Amino acid sequence: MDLDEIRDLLSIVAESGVSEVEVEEDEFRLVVRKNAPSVMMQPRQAMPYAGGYAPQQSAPMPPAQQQAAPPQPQAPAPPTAAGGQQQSAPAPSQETPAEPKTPETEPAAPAEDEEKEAGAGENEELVRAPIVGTFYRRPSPDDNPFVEPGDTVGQGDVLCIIEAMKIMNEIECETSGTIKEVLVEDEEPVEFDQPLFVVKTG
Amino acid sequence: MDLDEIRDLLSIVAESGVSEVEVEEDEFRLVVRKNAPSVMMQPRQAMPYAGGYAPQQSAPMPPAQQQAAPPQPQAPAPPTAAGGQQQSAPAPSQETPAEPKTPETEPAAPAEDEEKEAGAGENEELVRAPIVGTFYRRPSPDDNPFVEPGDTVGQGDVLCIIEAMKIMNEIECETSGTIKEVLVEDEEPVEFDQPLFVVKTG
Amino acid sequence: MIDKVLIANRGEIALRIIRTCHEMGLKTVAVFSTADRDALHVRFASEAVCIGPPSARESYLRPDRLIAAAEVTGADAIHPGYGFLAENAEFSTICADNDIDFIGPAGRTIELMGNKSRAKRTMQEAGVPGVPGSDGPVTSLSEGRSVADEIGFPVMLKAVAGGGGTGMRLVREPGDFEQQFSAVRTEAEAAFGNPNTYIEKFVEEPRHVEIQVLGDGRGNVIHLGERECSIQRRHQKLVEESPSPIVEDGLRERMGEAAVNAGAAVDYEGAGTVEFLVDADGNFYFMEMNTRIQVEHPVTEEVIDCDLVEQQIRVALGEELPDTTYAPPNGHAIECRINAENPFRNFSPAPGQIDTFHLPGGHGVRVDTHAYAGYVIPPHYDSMIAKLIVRGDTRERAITKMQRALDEFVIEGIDTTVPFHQQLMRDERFRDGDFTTRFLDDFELVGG
Amino acid sequence: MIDKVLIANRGEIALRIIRTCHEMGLKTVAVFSTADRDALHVRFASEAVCIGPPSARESYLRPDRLIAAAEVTGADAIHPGYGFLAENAEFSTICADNDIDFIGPAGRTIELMGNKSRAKRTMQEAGVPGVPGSDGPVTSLSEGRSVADEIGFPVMLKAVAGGGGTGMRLVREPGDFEQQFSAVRTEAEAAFGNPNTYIEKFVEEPRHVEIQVLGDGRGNVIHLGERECSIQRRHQKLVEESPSPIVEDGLRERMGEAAVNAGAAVDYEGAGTVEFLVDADGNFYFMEMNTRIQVEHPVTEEVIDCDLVEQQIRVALGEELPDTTYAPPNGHAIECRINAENPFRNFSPAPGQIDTFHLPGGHGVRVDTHAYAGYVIPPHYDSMIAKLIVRGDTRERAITKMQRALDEFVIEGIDTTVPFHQQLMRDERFRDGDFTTRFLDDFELVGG
Repeated sequence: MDLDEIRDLLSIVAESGVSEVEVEEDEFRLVVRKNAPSVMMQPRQAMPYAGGYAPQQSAPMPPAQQQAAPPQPQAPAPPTAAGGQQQSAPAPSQETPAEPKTPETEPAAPAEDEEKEAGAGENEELVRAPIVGTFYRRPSPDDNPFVEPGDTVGQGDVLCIIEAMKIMNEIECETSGTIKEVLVEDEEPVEFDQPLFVVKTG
Repeated sequence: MDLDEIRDLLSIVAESGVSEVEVEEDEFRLVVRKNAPSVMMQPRQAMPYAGGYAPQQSAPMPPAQQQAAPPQPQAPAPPTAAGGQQQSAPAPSQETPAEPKTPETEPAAPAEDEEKEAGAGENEELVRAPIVGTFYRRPSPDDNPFVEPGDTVGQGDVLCIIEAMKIMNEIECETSGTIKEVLVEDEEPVEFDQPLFVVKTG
Repeated sequence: MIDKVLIANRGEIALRIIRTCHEMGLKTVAVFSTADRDALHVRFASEAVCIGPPSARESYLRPDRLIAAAEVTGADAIHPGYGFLAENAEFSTICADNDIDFIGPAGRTIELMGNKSRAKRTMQEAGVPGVPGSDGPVTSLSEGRSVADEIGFPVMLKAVAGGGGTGMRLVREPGDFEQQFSAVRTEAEAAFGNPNTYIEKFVEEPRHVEIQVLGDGRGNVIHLGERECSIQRRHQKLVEESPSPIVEDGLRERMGEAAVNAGAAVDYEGAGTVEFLVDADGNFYFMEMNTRIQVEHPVTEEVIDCDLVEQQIRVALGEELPDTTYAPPNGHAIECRINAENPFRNFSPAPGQIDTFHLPGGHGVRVDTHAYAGYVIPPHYDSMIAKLIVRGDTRERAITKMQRALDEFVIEGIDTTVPFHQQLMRDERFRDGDFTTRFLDDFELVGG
Repeated sequence: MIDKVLIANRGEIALRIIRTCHEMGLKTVAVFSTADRDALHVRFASEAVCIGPPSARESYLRPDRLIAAAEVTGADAIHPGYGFLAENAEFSTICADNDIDFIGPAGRTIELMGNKSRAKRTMQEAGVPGVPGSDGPVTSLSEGRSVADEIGFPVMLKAVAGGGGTGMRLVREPGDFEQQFSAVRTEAEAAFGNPNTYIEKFVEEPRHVEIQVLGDGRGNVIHLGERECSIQRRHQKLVEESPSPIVEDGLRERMGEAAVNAGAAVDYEGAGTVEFLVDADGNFYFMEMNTRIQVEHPVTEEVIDCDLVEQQIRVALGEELPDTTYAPPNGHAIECRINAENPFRNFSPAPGQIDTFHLPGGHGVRVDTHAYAGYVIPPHYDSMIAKLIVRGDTRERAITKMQRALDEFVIEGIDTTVPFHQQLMRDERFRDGDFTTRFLDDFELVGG
């Protein structure tokens, strides 16, 4: 068995829900054990938005992200408060395929350093909201959007506006490439760090 | 397997979410264990006895037992209450090599069914206290002990007395074999299920 | 003198008794079955002794093993908690015979109160009436009629051999008595071959209201107000509160006096509860006396600001009762019993492992629990895993606080009765205090 | 009208404010940095908005981001909690400018109280004296002597340029004044090239005692008694209690009146705290006024039986103050701050993951915490992880209950200050109430 086969086996085990696998083949023997679900307070991965926030926020993280996250039961059911307040969350958002969030990798947050820019594929980058506010795709309601999927953008190009405290903040592109996807609807509120655009680079 | 392969294997394991991998190949064997920081209230494995109870009670379980036990941190430090009352436990008992306790395998206790008669080796059986009380090795203070290590015993032979509510309860042997070890000092209190003797059978 | 108390119980009540003992400077001994090896009462007691296998019959219900545990640990008192041997007269006597202080009344008092008809007669003699009725079956129409007139309409006619609704008739008006009386006799004769019928007062809109009493065994008895316990499912209390929304000051005084008389009549020692059925007109009838601490005692503690277990121990120590004048309740307290049961599946028990456990907190919120994240609820014992108690200035504010606390209570891994309580707290009739012991018969749970 | 409150804070105080808002039927918005994504206040609020990276300067301390979060969620009020922007005058003004109710006093009041010398002068004018002393440096012996005589001996001579003990002299007797005055001037001249020296009354055996006030912004101010906060380490409070063991009824009345005058002088709106230094003779001196809810507010809540955050919100809603007559404290409450710090290593911070977490419970025990089993304490913010508050009939019983509760508090995976509190509660001088603000300077921790 070579390393690639072992890698495949491990991912099969990880997904399978079993806790122990033992393979014996001629002179070769492989045993894989997975931890019993550890017990913890499951923090909610993302918060429900009563105010119509982007659905991207509310989905469980894809498996790739779970490695870096704090220990979780292996079949992560979205934790719910025993209360009713969670019910104010828009239910469909739980089912929407998600762009996971990537926290800013600033040195002060060692716990989060390891997370990758998941959600953006190879040669893709996410443009994230640097501030809280309301997202506008157009300079004014009658204008065309700053950018559309397929548009080529360069460093310094304005991608959108985020309004906060009545100030219109132009959000500029910090890379160059092609807009692949716009992740937020026009005039929706966005929070810090929320992915706004997928840009294909290189 | 060379160092590079091992390095690769380790990173595969690190990402996989499994907690233990064992590879055996010809003369080569590699075991990789990842510590899952499992989070739980660590119940104390055994209780401290202010009254000079048998030290066997207070040691952590040997690894063999841990599989069947509820999830535990993998390096079980004896949990301590944040308070001072634990300090009343005789400290040395924590260090004494232990006879682990085996709960009675009665059908009503499914969670504990899987535990083996650990602490007793092959062809050995533990004689356990069927009641709470004071353990006496002799019929009366001036007599010789009922049994000594090396003695051959048969079914129905009296092994000791446990006094409870002023009644002297003779504890009979339920198997036949040779007394290997006496686990409790004379006139010490014993609790239900506490191992009293190791009997070599067969 | 008491120096070390053995707690002959498990679960939250064992932990709760240990707390008070330690605050009083008393050492404690926990006992446990092999199924409770990981329980918190084992961890927090000064010492702990395994007394038997998981089956309660072979552990927590075995007086000999408990006494032996007390002997080997040198415990000089036993607190029985509630359930198990708490109302076992023989156990109280055995403790006394072994020079161990049983924290509760003497065996003869427990025995007397455990015998329903003797208890009812004793109470009657002390001026605490039970539900009025005929002294056994009545044989003639005229006798029946005079009994009915005496106890007052409406009355229930009950065939001695009847059961399950058969052989029972409600008679609201005196004019209907003759017809119904012969009808029920004929019916009973046909159904059971036995026409004998007795008469009992029909209690309209019954409430279960109980009075907490304390006695010192030397004739002094005080009461600490009432608890409203009408929210029951198959005679299992689910929610309790103090004060009761239907008990006015005057009624409280009358019921308190009756309960004190009841306790004095048997020279009561310790904490006890006199249970009454209260009808729509504020008449109350003795049901039974519980000679132990009740599950729901915290609601009294919160509105009276006292520690009832401490009072039990002080009485056992021979101390005087705290004060013989009753202080009116300060605010309003409610307790919800959080059970490991699925309320959407007919409250079927849901033992298992608790994965996540977050307790509600803040001013006026108390949780009595033996559970923790990682705790495995053993299937051998009852399903209660926590008591959530809140206190507010008014009943309305207590309900609001309870709603907030229930919303904040996170228990994952098992089903619990939290959703039931959340819906109950929203129910208009519950909020209005407008309910009887039959309330849950037609309470519809939504969702699940 | 307030319908939705944004809580511009994190940790236990954010959770605690959410609790009260929900009990009042108000919706809540939590804000959080990326380091607090898993925090309980995020989970329990009606909504939550990420406002920035872990650094507080870029998240919890950014008025623009908080206002934007309020705008996008439609929050009409902001509760600042304590710390962060709670005493930032500009933030209060920005809220007002953006038509958002700042739950706390107006910007000008915060600003006034934030300026020590202006605050002291304002208080002096309102008849609330600070520590007496010279108006700036005194230049001659005769001037110095007359100031010292006026304020009374003992006095402290302090070189303007001094610090760290140098250029400070305690003068107990008038006869020593001349010699010490010239000595300190000579010393200061030699050490700092500046002989200027001022004089301040030496407060003997100082206690830190603070009075809780509530004002409605229309001139009505009430007080809710005092909190004893002398148990401090490097000006960090570790234990607080109410009432103070040294404050008699008469002193409480005088301090309360002074605090009410202080609040009335600035037309105070909201909850505030007037801090006093109290000497051995019961003289008290204004130190400063905190224009926010205090960390230690629960001890007042427990003995007064009120919800101070609710009172803050009611005042913001324009409601009347609850009652202008002060009710004496009911019992005695103590708070221990449980920090993620190793008390045996000079209280060095110990962030990390909490593995095991069991909260103490029972009657009279309250825990305010945002921690849970599995919670990772972020290294970016303060180290307090829980406040353990108990109430008992007397101070002695409160201490006993605190000991029991500390013994029952299980936190594994990190170091905490629990062992420090356990030893403090056993200390004879602490138990006697015999301590000053310098108590911890020579408190020896055993073990570690």
